[in-house]
Amino acid sequence: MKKLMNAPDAFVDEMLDGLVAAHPALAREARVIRLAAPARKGKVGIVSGGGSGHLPLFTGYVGRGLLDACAIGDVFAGPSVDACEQAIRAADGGRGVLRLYGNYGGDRMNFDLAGEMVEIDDIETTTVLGTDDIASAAPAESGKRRGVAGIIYAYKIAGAKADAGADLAEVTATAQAAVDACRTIGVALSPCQIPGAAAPTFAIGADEIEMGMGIHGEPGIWRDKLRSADDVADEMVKRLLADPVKHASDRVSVLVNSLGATPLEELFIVYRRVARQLTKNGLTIVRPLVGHYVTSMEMAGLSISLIHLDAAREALLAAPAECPFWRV
Amino acid sequence: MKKLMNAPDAFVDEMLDGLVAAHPALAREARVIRLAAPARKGKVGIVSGGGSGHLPLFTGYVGRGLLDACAIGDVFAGPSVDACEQAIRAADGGRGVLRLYGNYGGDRMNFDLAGEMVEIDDIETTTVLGTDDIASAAPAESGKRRGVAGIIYAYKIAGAKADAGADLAEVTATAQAAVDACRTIGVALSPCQIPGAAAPTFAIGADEIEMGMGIHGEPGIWRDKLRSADDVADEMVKRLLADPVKHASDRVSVLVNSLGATPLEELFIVYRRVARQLTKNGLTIVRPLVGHYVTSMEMAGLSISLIHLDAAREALLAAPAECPFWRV
Amino acid sequence: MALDADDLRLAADRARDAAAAAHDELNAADGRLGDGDTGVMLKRLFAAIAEAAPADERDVSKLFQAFAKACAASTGSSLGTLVTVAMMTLAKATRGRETVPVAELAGLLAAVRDQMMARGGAQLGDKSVVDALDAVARSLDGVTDGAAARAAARAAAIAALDEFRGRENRLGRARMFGARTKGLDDPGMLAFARLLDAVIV
Amino acid sequence: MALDADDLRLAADRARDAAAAAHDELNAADGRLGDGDTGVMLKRLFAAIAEAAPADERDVSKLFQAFAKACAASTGSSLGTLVTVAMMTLAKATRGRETVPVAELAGLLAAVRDQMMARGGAQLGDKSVVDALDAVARSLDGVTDGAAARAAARAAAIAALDEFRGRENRLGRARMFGARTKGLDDPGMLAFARLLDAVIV
Ligand SMILES: Nc1ncnc2c1ncn2[C@@H]1O[C@H](COP(=O)(O)OP(=O)(O)O)[C@@H](O)[C@H]1O
Ligand SMILES: Nc1ncnc2c1ncn2[C@@H]1O[C@H](COP(=O)(O)OP(=O)(O)O)[C@@H](O)[C@H]1O
Ligand SMILES: [Mg+2]
Ligand SMILES: [Mg+2]
Ligand SMILES: [Mg+2]
Ligand SMILES: [Mg+2]
Repeated sequence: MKKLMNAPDAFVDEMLDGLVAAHPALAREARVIRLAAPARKGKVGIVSGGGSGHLPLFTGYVGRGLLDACAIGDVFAGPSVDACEQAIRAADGGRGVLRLYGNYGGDRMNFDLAGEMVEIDDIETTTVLGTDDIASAAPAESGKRRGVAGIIYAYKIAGAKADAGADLAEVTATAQAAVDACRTIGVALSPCQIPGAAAPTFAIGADEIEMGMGIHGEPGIWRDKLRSADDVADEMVKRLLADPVKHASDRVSVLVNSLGATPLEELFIVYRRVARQLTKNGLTIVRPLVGHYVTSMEMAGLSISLIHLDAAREALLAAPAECPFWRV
Repeated sequence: MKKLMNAPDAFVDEMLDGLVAAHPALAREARVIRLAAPARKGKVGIVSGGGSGHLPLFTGYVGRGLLDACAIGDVFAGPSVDACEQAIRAADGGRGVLRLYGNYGGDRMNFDLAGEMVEIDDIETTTVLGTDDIASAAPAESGKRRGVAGIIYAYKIAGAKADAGADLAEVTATAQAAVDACRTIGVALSPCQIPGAAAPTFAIGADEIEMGMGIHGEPGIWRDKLRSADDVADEMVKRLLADPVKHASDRVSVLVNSLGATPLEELFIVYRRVARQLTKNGLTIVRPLVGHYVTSMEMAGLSISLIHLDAAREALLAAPAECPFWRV
Repeated sequence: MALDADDLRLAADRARDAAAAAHDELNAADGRLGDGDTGVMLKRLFAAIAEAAPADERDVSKLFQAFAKACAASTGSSLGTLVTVAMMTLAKATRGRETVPVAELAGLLAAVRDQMMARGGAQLGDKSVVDALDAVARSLDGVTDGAAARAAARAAAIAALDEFRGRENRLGRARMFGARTKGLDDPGMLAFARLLDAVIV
Repeated sequence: MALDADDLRLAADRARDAAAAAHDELNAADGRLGDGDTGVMLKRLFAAIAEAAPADERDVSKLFQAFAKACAASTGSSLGTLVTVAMMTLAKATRGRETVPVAELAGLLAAVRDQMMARGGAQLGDKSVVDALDAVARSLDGVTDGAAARAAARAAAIAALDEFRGRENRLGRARMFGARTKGLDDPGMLAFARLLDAVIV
């Protein structure tokens, strides 16, 4: 697993430098990426964060109608407490800040600690955790599920709500409802390697696929010989549809997301089948997304995220937004 | 090299089905992707085409202010004469059609034959060939150079010119000037595999990099042990700047493009250095592009394209445009 | 001696089988100095050609037209397009004819060669399918007998391979490999030899 | 017997060296049931902690505060943040003090354990660093002598590893590996044992 990089220790900082150099709408403060323009007064702020190595997640979703700031850690390691605190402060426009990030132990502790630190300055914060990965816990324990690619739907929907002037409680409820309505499952075909690490994050046979594997190589549901794209897509859709959702709708958006090395060609082959199966199940697809939205560097594989839309969520999904990697 | 696909023979058709299913602004007719809306009367049409396996190229650049239609072949094989003809007809709005594609033998013959076939119906056509890959021939033989990632600048600039109502001669001259002002060089770290092929397109050592390799694995300038990102970027920039350009400018745009498996993180690390070196050389960077713009499926590596901008080209680059993978 | 529509249909079937049989060999040859797809492309192309042959047609030109149409629809590779060019050239040159005398083959192949050069920009000596065609066209000069034509053509195609093997490719992708192409057969020349061998059994 | 600021500075240096020495072992342990970064993270973290120790400070709480600050700036991993929590807890509990009697260690470690559980949501028995802390805290109950404390703590940390090795991890990433974690040391518990061993030399 070759990398075009300099010192492994410089990987994240050099990457962030490049990101803001290429995207002048973003600014960097240590391990925080925020909108270059100061926080909009009177708008509820939204921050996210997590480990590096998932671009466009997390920092690539800072933009108008999406995130206001993002705390970013080393590759696959959570952001520091300081970074979380800084991000919250950067996002604060006086009406409170929603912390919207994936359900990982370290990240939760750090964002919680950071939230306590900004309380001193009367910055009100709330938390919504991305918990969309259905392979990471049974429906009964859905609160234990990891957050993966589906979180970008929550970014977009909550971001539009905040952009429209809603208050912190409303933005928080909207984000929570988006998370609740969203399900993701992934498959992995090959691992990635953390810069400087001696070996890839996991080993997998040259002809194997793992269903349900997590974006850091967390073990999945089964591992077996690679199957056809249609078979894989069918099983993924079946698992997504079988997972109970409180307010299911017949209008959905779907994200077919590359984990890194899997090219667009394969995503479209899979999307074709996914669209057919969803339609067969009586669902109407709205604003599908196919591409590299949440990756694990050079990992091969893909994830499928499905979000049920009520009228409000559908309108928020369609609202204008703009960040380096997504524009509506 | 695992692929999420069904039968190799169905790879391209299923991919195209998925592409148009996900992007309703595009329509498919056999091996042609065109705007779903009929060709705009009175606008010069622009068509491109080439082999599959390079998404977003070629078909992903069909859109307002870019391409009107695209003829697409099997993976790494040119489009058929019929597809080229169909694409030209689809793009025809009564003011002629520019054929704008990469300088590959088969593609050239096919587009030429297709051009003769539409002459019968008085569709006027012109040709501009992408020839940006400086590693593929010496400056003295620049007409023999292959077209690679830099062609998207020509799409954008010529597309904006056509959108503004220019005639065929003007659009053609604008495209040719864009090609003349653009230089690309690539490095490859790992190969890709054609669906159904027994082996990858080339072999390369686990610790090797090849400078100047082509997007189908055409041999490059040197092959050696992997070097640091900064060293690689420095050499690429040096080679780009050393290549003579007729109307050099101190305003340039630059595209740091992943060939597939190389993640955004590494692109930004390289961009950071490229930006520094260009600035050091007195150049001002306008609208840089960093991402997956022209790939070779799961190949690892990247290319850097540099285009010199005069005031007209800079304005055309900034003009509104919209396709599935690029929006201005 | 002359060829008619039935000969052409038979040739198309044989070419299809020969292309399928040579699939691996041609892919391997192209893999050494190109993108390794000559075999897969020709197999598909000649299957399409054989499929396209109209069963009851007597007009030789119409057969070549049908072949050309099938090519135009089903290939985009350099060699495939040269086959398209060949079929179009032959269709034009045989308009309204039901037979083609052996004595005309040399001229027809020379016309095909010239059209390929005009379309593809190859020069004689570049080590491409054009050189194989050239050698065979010249070998048929003045030959009127079927058996003699078969022997001459076969010998010329093999001789061309032998003659060019040690030289450098100066065309297309293979050009990039420079001196490394010395000692290797050009896949297009090899394909031509294999197909010829089958077609003229 | 009591600990003072110099003891803490020395402990910080030793922890730094121990974390560096255990780098590979901890990465490997974490690689078996997590993301393989425990070693690299702790090495970096304890280097930052040692670096942050104010040279002339006598107030033990101020030292812990400096450690906590360094942690908050330099780590985001679960275990790293638990170290941050530990330092913050210790800073609060020793406010204004220049010495900490050995007799208070049991209570301090128990407070750290409780804060970690409150923050991280671990239960006793989940097989995490919390279980190691719990064992050591309990082993120090009623111990007032330095040498006795060292012996008891060391023995307790090892005993905890032995006791938990055969059990399943029920927390974080490791939870996903289920029964496969039986027979493996939890990287956090292992790290705690290694650091403790060095710190209390
Ligand atoms: N411009 C050309 N003129 C003559 N022959 C050509 C030309 N380009 C390619 N060829 C022939 O085609 C062969 C390669 O065929 P193929 O592999 O099908 O094409 P591609 O390069 O498109 O993959 C070469 O070996 C050569 O003989
Ligand atoms: N919520 C938690 N509560 C207690 N201990 C935890 C918790 N999460 C992780 N740990 C401890 O941290 C160790 C893993 O540390 P590390 O590899 O640095 O974290 P990460 O999982 O973020 O990569 C585990 O072995 C466990 O002992
Ligand atoms: Mg970690
Ligand atoms: Mg080819
Ligand atoms: Mg080829
Ligand atoms: Mg870990």
